[in-house]
Amino acid sequence: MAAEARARRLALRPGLALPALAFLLMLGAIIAAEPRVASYFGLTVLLGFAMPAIFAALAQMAVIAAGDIDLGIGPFLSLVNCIAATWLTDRPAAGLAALAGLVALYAAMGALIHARALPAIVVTLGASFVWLGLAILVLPTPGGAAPAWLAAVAAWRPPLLPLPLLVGLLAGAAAEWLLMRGAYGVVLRGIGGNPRAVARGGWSLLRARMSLYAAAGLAGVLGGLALTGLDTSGDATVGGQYTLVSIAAVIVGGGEFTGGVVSPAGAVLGAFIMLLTGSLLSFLDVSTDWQLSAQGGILILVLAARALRRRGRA
Amino acid sequence: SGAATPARAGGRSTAQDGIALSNSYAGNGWRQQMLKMWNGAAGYATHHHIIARTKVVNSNNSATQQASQIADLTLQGWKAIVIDAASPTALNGVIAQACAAHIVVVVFDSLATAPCAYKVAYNYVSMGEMEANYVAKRLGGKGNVLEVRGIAGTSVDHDIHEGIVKGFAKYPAIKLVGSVHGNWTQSIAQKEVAGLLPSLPPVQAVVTQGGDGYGTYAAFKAAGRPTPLIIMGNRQDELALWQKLASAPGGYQTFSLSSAPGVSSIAFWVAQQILAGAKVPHTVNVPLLVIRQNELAAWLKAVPAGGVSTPLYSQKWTEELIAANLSGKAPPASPIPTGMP
Amino acid sequence: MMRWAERRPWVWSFLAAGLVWALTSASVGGQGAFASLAVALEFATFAVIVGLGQMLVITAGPGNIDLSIPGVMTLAAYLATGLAKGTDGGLAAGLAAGLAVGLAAGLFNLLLIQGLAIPPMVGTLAAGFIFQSMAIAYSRHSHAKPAPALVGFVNAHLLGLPLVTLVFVGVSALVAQMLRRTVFGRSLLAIGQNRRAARLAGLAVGATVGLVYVLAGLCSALAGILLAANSGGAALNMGSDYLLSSIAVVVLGGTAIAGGQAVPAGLWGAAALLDLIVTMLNVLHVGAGLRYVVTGLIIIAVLALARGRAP
Amino acid sequence: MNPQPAEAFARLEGVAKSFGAVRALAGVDLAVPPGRMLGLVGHNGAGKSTLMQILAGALAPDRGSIRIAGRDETRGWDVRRAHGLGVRCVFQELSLCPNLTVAENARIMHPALSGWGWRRRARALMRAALDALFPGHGIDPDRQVGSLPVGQRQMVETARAFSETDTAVRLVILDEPTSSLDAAAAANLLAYTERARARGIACVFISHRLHEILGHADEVVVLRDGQVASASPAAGLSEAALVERMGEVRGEEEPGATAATSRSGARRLSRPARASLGERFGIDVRAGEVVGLSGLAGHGQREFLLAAFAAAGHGGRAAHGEGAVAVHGSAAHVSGDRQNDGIFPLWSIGRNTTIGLIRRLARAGILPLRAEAALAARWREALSIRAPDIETPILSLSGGNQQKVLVARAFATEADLILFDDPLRGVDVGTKRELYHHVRAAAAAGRAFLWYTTENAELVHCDRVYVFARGVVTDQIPRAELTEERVIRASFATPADLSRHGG
Ligand SMILES: Nc1ncnc2c1ncn2[C@@H]1O[C@H](COP(=O)(O)OP(=O)(O)OP(=O)(O)O)[C@@H](O)[C@H]1O
Ligand SMILES: Nc1ncnc2c1ncn2[C@@H]1O[C@H](COP(=O)(O)OP(=O)(O)OP(=O)(O)O)[C@@H](O)[C@H]1O
Ligand SMILES: [Mg+2]
Ligand SMILES: [Mg+2]
Repeated sequence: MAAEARARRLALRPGLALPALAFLLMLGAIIAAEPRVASYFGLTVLLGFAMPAIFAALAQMAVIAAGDIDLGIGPFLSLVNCIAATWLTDRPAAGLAALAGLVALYAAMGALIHARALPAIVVTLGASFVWLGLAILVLPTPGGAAPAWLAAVAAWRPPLLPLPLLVGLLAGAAAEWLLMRGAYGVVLRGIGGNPRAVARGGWSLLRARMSLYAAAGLAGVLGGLALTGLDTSGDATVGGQYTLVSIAAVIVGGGEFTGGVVSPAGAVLGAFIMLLTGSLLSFLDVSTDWQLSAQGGILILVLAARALRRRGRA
Repeated sequence: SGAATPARAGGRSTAQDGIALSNSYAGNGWRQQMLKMWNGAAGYATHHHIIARTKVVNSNNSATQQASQIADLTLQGWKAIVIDAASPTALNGVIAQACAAHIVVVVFDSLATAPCAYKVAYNYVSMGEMEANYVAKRLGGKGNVLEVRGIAGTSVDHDIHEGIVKGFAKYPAIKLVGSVHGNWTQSIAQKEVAGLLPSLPPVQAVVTQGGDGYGTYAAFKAAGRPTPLIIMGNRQDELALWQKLASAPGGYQTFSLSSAPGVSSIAFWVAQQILAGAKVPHTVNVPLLVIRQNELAAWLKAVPAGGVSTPLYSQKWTEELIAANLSGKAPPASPIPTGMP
Repeated sequence: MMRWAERRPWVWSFLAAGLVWALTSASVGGQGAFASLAVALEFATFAVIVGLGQMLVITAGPGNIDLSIPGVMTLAAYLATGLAKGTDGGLAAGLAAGLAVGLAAGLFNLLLIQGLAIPPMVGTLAAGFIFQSMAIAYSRHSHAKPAPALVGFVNAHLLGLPLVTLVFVGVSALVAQMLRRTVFGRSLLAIGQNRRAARLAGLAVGATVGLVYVLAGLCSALAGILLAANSGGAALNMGSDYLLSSIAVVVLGGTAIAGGQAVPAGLWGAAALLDLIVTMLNVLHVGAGLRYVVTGLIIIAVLALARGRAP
Repeated sequence: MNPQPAEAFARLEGVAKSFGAVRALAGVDLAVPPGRMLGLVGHNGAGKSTLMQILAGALAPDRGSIRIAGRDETRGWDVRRAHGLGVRCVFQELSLCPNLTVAENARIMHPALSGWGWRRRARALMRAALDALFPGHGIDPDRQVGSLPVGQRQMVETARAFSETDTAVRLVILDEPTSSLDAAAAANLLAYTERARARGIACVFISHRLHEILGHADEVVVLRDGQVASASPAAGLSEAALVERMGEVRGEEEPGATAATSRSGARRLSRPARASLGERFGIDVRAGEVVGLSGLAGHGQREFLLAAFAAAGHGGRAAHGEGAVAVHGSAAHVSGDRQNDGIFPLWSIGRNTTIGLIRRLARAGILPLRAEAALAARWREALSIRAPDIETPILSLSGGNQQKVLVARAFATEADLILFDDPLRGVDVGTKRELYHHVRAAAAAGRAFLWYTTENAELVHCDRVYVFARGVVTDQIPRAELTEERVIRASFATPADLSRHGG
């Protein structure tokens, strides 16, 4: 009975099965093309760069949970990357303070959006310029060096599970636990569904939105740190593409733009899928002219499958 | 050039090897021409069994996507990976990984700084200096100059700008009266220059970074200002414009300074030479492509409308370049292509 | 004043643009003030054209957005200039081909969104990749200068203002009237507010939303063709600037991001504002880093002042 | 019952509230004794919801004081404080999050549902509350609320208001809870409030169904134009007296007076009986008829109306095969779920009224704005929608008046067949009578009506009633034979019954 209820609850989770299937299929295709991938080392190499994308997707998901959208997360990762490759290495205390300040800025952005009832899509677009500008101010040309401990973490080879999978699992589980299982997580998702109802439950919408944005900022900082660990250096333009990648990851993972429908585990899977759509190109023989098309096509396939399944159920 | 001699320099045959290109961005004319030149060199090499296979992977201007693609190429066991990098620093981790797997890594154009990678390098600081010197000479050491820059935050933009500032430092009477970011794109350069122009005093010269000369000219023309001395790049429209201006009564003189997209063919042959066991310096300096007034007609004939002028460098030419780099002698002259690629 | 402005959401972007313009002009002692305004309007025109399409899409309701704009612009520009072959004789064929790209792109987006039920933001993004890639493939084989007649048109001036600008001021006015007093416009506004209710009120929901995506495709195509004529030819990266700025001009102009309310006039204020900010920062010799920071802060500030209502 | 009520649990004094120029409340006094039910009635826009939002802490008054359990709570009175003191409110526009499950929605209300195992406790809490209020409700606490029909959502919200964790419930405000419940569920709810009162819980109950108020409230307060018009014990009050106090008498009740009885009009809608489902009655609607649909909520009436709308060519997939609905002529649809299915929230009354007929109004795709405005003004007048003019934003109307706009929209289309999906939900008595008149007049002029209602009393206005159970028609009742008892019997009919009574 309890097991059955749990299974039912899992099945209720917006389309987790499909992204998982898509991920496995893509991975299977790659392994078929290159059997060497199917090893601890192979998976580590193949999936390594998913780590920043995972955190970017989780950050995006926190914002989408509030019914908003974040067009600034990519440049935000760049900014964290630049700070981590400079201040955090030279003056760790100042670096940490700066990163904490960034999380606070994200929360402040949430507060502003709430207090003035602003369209988040453009506030975050404006913020994206601010993040990029700050990144250039911190590090005018690419360079710097990651703190040794950060590079060591990124190069760590944990037993059993390759690091990117471990990070995906841990980050996904933590986000699931906080947002989907946790008691305050329910309130947070509620504001994406019906803010008035949450307010009438006696909750502060301001605090809730600030929490979600702070969570997004925190995930963004972790993503930027992961990026720095992998790159071992800083670059003010390095993160730009994460904005659209993270949005696509959340949607591919079963999230929806409106109504606070999100899935942390799905977002993590979505990040892996987005990484593989780019990777697949290096395993397939696609002419350079059509590589962008191939990426678009894969994205369409993954999402169309979801729609067909939905139609089948209806 | 004569028949290819795969084993000439090092003695090892590369006939079984594969060389892959990882390109960070394919979305502008320069990169398209660069890919074409790669296909020219690599296609020639596979056809003549100098190498076994090649592959090109583009990433969508994303350093991490490119990094993961390089990691994939590493897994696939390519003998050499040639890279036009999205970031000078962000790929260093995977490049080190590839080197550790005994893969030859060659970076070119937009370089990565990883120490283990061979570099086929343009000296962009010197490009800025050359522009500044030419302008200063033409203006007689005095006048107002507008600077059109590239994409902010990139090392290429930074280096060229640095060279320009350094170059003009010797000429106190030359004033940089304005600076815009044209992002190496005609339409953006045009818009930015047009926006700034009304507020500027008369401008005598414009220093550029390539791909922005035509847009700059269009902005001056639209504002009804006299055409200043504009340093041209190597886009066909820039050269055609230059010729049009030059053939008008009164004439017009300038020069074109740019990085030739054919550098991908140099990088290809450098990788092949390394695989063949030839002695190759860690940094192979490539001369910038200079087009002077007297060569203009010949270059224009060799570039298709909308294209970017460049030679396709041969294996032999590359060997000479490597030798010159080793001996510290002057590099060979860039061949002017005789037909359209 | 506040209440008056509340009913006219476009005033804020105009106010901000005016302020930035005044600041810029003052900082150079008024030199070239009118010329810089004309230039801003000229380049704002392209943003307004794509903005008109994006505005209609956004008005169709939550989640609707078109991210295929850069791809469509580029492909249309290439085909239009390619088929015109730089001659006025080929202009008609070129224009037809370019606009056909817009039409086809709209229909393809529609297929993804309505046929396959893919969320617009990701569907149009993927579609944009495909169009861009087609432009890349096409650019291999053909590249021509724009037809002289078209170049003449985009460079023509009337009363010191660019002719294209005046034409599209007229077009925006037409769009405003269309929204106010045609069946299509009224249906669109209703659908954007409450799609279920619109269906139950008997409105043609599918057809209206479909038309909107097709119109957006046509707008992008037209902007691409004109921009190519303005800058001497098509280029592969000519559209990338318009991806996010098309959203910015729509929302800064007062259109509701949640749909159901569209403000065509505001596009002009917002597009001019974005251009004038760049000019101001160029004039003031602000460095690249600070320039981005200031741009971002101005966008947020204008929004916060204009759109905000007291909590 | 205690004739001398003790000190009131909640007491409002001199409460006033204005929205811009609209004065919603002009100094209202109200006392709610513990263990008693206060019935609150008044015409649409009288200020009932506003007053209750103030009492619940969801809206701050401009003036006035709030005393709870003898203490002055005016300062710092908000929802959280109200919850802390055991004051709960069921708002009419539902206050549930559709993306959350039933149990998770309980969490939104209860700060105490946190920490280890809160989900298990939340599920148990909601299951128990639902079982207590609505036996046999069939709602899974793990279902997403958005996937529930509106009636079940109403049940969830009501049950949640009565559920208890760490603070005891002392006062529950019910703002038209029965308007979207069927008769059986409404009866369950009202029966439960009796038991709750026995435990000392006070209730404020708002309804436009005056018999519910008279049958269950201890005391009735009538609001009129933001002021208390009267307050008296329910005992001894009659519906007529109440209506008079509401000041909204617009014609006498005249059940089933002058409806068409001949079935000679053109056929507007037909659906054959589906024998494979054991159905014995086909549905048939002719011009000039008013046909009712009844039965428990969620038994297929709403789906049938939507299928009819689709069959009239308004999108959706029209069904084919056995039991396909055929519609001859044009159709208009009015839903009582105005938030989701009705209003265009950014628009004025005028635009909301005319949206259904823009295609008919337009000449070559262009709308004649002046004619459109005139039309909207005429309908506002005709249905006495309480607003200064047609430019008034629809959201500033009270719920009942918003509903009138939707009815006006359907009438204005002049469609041959009007599909009513419980359209008078939350409309006050006086207005309802007026609307009944309009329906009859329109029917006499040749329109056909298919009218689903959750309020059995409304069925008397129908020429014929079809009762639904589990998606099939279980009875067809001509008006002459209509009794509440027969409707209820058919509502609970099972397929077995159908075959037993066959013939
Ligand atoms: N947010 C608001 N903005 C403007 N006016 C409002 C607002 N809320 C309520 N009103 C006005 O206040 C008055 C009282 O509304 P209220 O909703 O309290 O009426 P009600 O008695 O609940 O009516 P109903 O029976 O229709 O529910 C109405 O005239 C209404 O138009
Ligand atoms: N989105 C909104 N913004 C501002 N005011 C609103 C909004 N939605 C509802 N209101 C106001 O809140 C008040 C209560 O809403 P509503 O009329 O829907 O509930 P109700 O009166 O309880 O409904 P009913 O009349 O069916 O019982 C109304 O006066 C309405 O004007
Ligand atoms: Mg009310
Ligand atoms: Mg109401």
